Amino acid sequence: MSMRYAVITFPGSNGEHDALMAVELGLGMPVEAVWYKETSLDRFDALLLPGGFSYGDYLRPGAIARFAPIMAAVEEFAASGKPVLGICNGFQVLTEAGLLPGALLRNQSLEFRCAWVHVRTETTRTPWTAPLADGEVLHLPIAHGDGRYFAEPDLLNRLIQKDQVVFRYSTESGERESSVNPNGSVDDIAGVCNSAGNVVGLMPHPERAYDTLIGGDDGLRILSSVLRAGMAAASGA
Amino acid sequence: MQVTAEVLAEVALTESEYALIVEKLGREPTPVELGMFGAMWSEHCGYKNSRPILKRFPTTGEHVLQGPGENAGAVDIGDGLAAVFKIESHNHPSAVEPYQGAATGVGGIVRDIFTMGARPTALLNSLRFGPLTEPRTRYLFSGVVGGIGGYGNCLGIPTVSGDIFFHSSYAGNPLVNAMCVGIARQDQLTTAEASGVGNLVVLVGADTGRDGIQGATFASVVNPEASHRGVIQVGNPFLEKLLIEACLELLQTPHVVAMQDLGAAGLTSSAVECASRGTVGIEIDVDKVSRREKGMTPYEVMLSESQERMLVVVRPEGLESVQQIFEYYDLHSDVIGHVTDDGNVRITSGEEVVANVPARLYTDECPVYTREGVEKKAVQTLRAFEMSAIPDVSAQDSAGVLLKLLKSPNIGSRESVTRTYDHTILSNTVVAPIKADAAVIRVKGTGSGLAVKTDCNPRYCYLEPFSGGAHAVAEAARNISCVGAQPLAITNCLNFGNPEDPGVYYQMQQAVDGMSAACNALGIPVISGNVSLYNESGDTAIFPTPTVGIVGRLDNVDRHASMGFQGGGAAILVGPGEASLGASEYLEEVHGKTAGAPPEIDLELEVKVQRAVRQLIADGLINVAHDTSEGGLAIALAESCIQGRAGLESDLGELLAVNNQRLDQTLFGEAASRIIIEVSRERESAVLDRLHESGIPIWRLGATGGERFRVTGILDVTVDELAASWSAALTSYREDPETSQPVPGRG
Amino acid sequence: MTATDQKTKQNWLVEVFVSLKPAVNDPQGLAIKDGLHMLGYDEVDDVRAGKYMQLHLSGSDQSAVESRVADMCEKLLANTVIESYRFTVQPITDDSQ
Amino acid sequence: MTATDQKTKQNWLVEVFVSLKPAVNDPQGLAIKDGLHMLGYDEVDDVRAGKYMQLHLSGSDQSAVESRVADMCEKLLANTVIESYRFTVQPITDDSQ
Ligand SMILES: Nc1ncnc2c1ncn2[C@@H]1O[C@H](COP(=O)(O)OP(=O)(O)O)[C@@H](O)[C@H]1O
Ligand SMILES: [Mg+2]
Repeated sequence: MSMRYAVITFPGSNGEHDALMAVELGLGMPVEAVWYKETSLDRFDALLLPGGFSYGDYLRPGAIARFAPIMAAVEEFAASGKPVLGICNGFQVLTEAGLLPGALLRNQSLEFRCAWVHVRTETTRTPWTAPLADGEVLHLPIAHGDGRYFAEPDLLNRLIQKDQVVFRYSTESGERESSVNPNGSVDDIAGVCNSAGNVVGLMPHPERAYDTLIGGDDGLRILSSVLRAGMAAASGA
Repeated sequence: MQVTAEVLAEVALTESEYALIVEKLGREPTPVELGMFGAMWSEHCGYKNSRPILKRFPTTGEHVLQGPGENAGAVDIGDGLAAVFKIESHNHPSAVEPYQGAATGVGGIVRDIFTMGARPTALLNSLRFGPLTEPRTRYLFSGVVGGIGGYGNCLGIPTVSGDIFFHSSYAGNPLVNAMCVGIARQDQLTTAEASGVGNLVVLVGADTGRDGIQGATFASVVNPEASHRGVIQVGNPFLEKLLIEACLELLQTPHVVAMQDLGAAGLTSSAVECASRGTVGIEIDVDKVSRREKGMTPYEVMLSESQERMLVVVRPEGLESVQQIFEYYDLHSDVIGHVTDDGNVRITSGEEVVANVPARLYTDECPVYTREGVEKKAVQTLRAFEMSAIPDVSAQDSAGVLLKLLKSPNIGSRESVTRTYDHTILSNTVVAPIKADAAVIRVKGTGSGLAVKTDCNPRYCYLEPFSGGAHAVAEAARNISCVGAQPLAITNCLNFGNPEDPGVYYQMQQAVDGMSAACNALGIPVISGNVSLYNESGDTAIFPTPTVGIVGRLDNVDRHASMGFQGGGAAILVGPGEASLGASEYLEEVHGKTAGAPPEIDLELEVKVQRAVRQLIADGLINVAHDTSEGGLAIALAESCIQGRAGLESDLGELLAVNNQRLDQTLFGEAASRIIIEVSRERESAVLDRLHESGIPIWRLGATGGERFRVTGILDVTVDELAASWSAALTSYREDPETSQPVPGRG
Repeated sequence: MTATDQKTKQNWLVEVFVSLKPAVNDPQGLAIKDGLHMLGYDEVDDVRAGKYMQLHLSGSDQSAVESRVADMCEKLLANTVIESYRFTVQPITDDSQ
Repeated sequence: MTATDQKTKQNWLVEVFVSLKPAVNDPQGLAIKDGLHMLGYDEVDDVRAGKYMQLHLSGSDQSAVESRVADMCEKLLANTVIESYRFTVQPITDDSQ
């Protein structure tokens, strides 16, 4: 089973390199960077929106990028049910674009925070988490200044009820504890999905965790999930 | 034109320098020419006080691909690749506006690296501040750290290493030195030599504003706040990221003849240097330069230090493809001139010629001052301080002293700083900041790795500059060896006070000689660097600070070491047993004395110790190593305990014996050429045999493991206690309402 | 844009103020308040931090400009999930320029 | 502070506007302008980005409040090396609270 990944690159993105490497070296899958001025994504099976500072994160992270020409194709891709993963700044772009619920605010500490954290898998209903075990804990790096997930109480309840919380910050053994929430996210949320489940956004960086030499390879568990999900779809068809 | 003292002060030229300009030109300079001379003949661009001293550095060696003279130096790292690196100061701008000063310092050094055709791959920062107890220091510190992170994080270049030191001599004049390491294919290394008459000069990037006019001049005078009149430069890392991608792509095409960043002295220095390196002329029409503001004069355009701009010399037939690449990245570019054959830098404003001077007058003919250095009596007196006047620490107090030192700003954890720097991006970071003496990054696709670090102990340099210079190089190299890498070359930033002061000039000469001696002994050439003088406030000069930035190579990046004890092995001290309290952190922190001579350094032994440890790591026999530096043996051991969350059960009887039974000297005395290693039980005898053979002194300190750091009969503390003190060093003032203070404008 | 349009257009200064909605926790505002207290300004009870933008633009009349700016705010200048905005519009006379 | 002081104090809403000085490079403003152009708002000629703060504080009279706030701006709220500020002060009546 082979899938072609796209890495959507905006001016100011800086995680595209890692995303390309993770897919190419970590998964051995074909992958291509797609510059924001392009308008078609027909040739791809999965999209990654990488981290970085699109448009300098000026105004609000992701605010300007969401209007980039490629975004119409991203919306179409998402609507067709194919898998889309927004990482860090990519997550911010997707919330700004309304493809994911909620918003990402300045870290509670007001500081940029670079660290390795643990996240607990809260749902396996998305193509990006399908092969994971419920509650599986992953070790991933974070590196962001605006990662505090926010949803108003009503929305938060809805997200929980509809199983749209994908990852929560946790201890190594999977306990929730406020001391390991690195940015003050509401309900320790590290990642969410849309109601269909095919669009996922998360603050940690799976694309920087594809090799034990650089600290771990848990990121591949996420990035490779769509391969299995894709296989199921292919065999089901 | 009326050349008054005021006009000369504006451009920081002396009357005799002005007379020299008139003589060389055979006429009076125009105002634009005078401004350009002021910038080019400043210390920052012209090195007029430091050139003769810099000549003393060894600059060649088997790995050197590019020595000093280009935008950055380059060394061979195998596989057809080069490591390209340089360090640069942004001290004066950071004293005025710490966030933007530091941010634009990072932006500047990164441009130096990709100008060479290298992809910027790692950033380092070497910082010096006054005491954290002062509100102004805390303002500068948080601003500078914020600026470094803000810029580097946005560019997506990991900031992986550095060093920080606090001392009152920096209170009014902090030091912000930024280093960048890039990786290039050797066959794609580029230079900044303009050539080819008729080739086009293209300016790309930000529009030009009145930013930092005369910044280079302003970096070359005492008291920057009073003399700085230009507009503070505000960096735009977003734009720089686009420039990096566009320029690296451009260099893949055959259209580019030369590339030069605009740094200090803006368009002036980049045009002059491009022309002078290529021994050609350049003509520029300032009217073609896109402006951010209305009404700018040719003088202002030529001397603006607006950030995020690059000068590219392009073959005319390639212009269209070059412009397409810029457009792809949304970059604005202007053709502002062309290469000529007369060797002159001719500046026009439309039809009018506003400056026309041979390029070499700005560069080669810059006056050089060789001065007389004389050591200050006061320093001699301090150095002669008798240690016997200091009472030894009692066994009972030793734990308290250890915890106090661990919590001191020069020793304690830098984690509160490094966690604000993205150090995992680019997925190369094998050994992260704090975890070891140097950071290790892998070189993708090769199996090899690079180790990087900056270093300098300014107290040593103050008390004995020759020794301090040698220590700076040796310690930097030792840090590299501690992770298992072979040091390849260094870059350096010479931060000193006013060179016209004989005491300061003496420091410079001696420090450079000391550095050179260590470079020669260790076989490490100097391939690039930067000079920052006039670092004074009031009439106090900073401690002499010849910062060393070093790059080493690991053949096999899997075989590396870090500092945390793993437990279940033996801790061994490799190197001399005798330490010295002279110039130590202990003497300053505990007894309030900056005194004594720095420890002696036996460069031959240094070479042997480093080689032996490197070899043990390369052969896979050990993977824990840590050198002893500020705070001495006890601090180094405590750090290894903290990092590995493992204790140590040790006996220091033998070491006490060689330290006159002085406990303070044994625990907290400092010495060169010392590395602590941890070796597993199975490998202990093999490792000891090897070390014995090499004739290096070794000392078995004890067994690692457990939850306590214990020295028989002397001290006993839990690793948790050690960690708690160490972790609080740079943040404890925040909890104290007396000393915590907010940062203006950054609420 | 036709020549007649051109003639009727004039320049406007628009000031946009964006603030976090009351329900959104504002650590920056808190930090500023703490900073002010540390400096001895104990009279400050509450601080909210937001954004301020000055736009220069051309438009034919006040209400047309207002409706365009409202659009800009809705689409880009504010994220209405977390922020609220208001703005003022004033013509720039030649003297004031 | 004595009980009598307390009585004469009242509450104020202070709005502080901080902007970069005119000659200072404003990358954020430039990016917002480009963003607006991307959305088709070509009429926007210039954008400058700044900060907006709302302070609630107590004070005895307008001029005393103004002088305190000017101090706060100089010391903390603005970085006067690159920024300028202005502010408005208005009493909060019980109705308006
Ligand atoms: N400003 C900084 N930025 C990044 N890393 C830093 C900085 N300062 C110190 N470090 C890291 O902290 C660790 C300890 O540094 P330092 O105290 O300078 O060590 P040493 O005493 O061996 O010179 C190293 O890993 C170093 O790279
Ligand atoms: Mg060290």
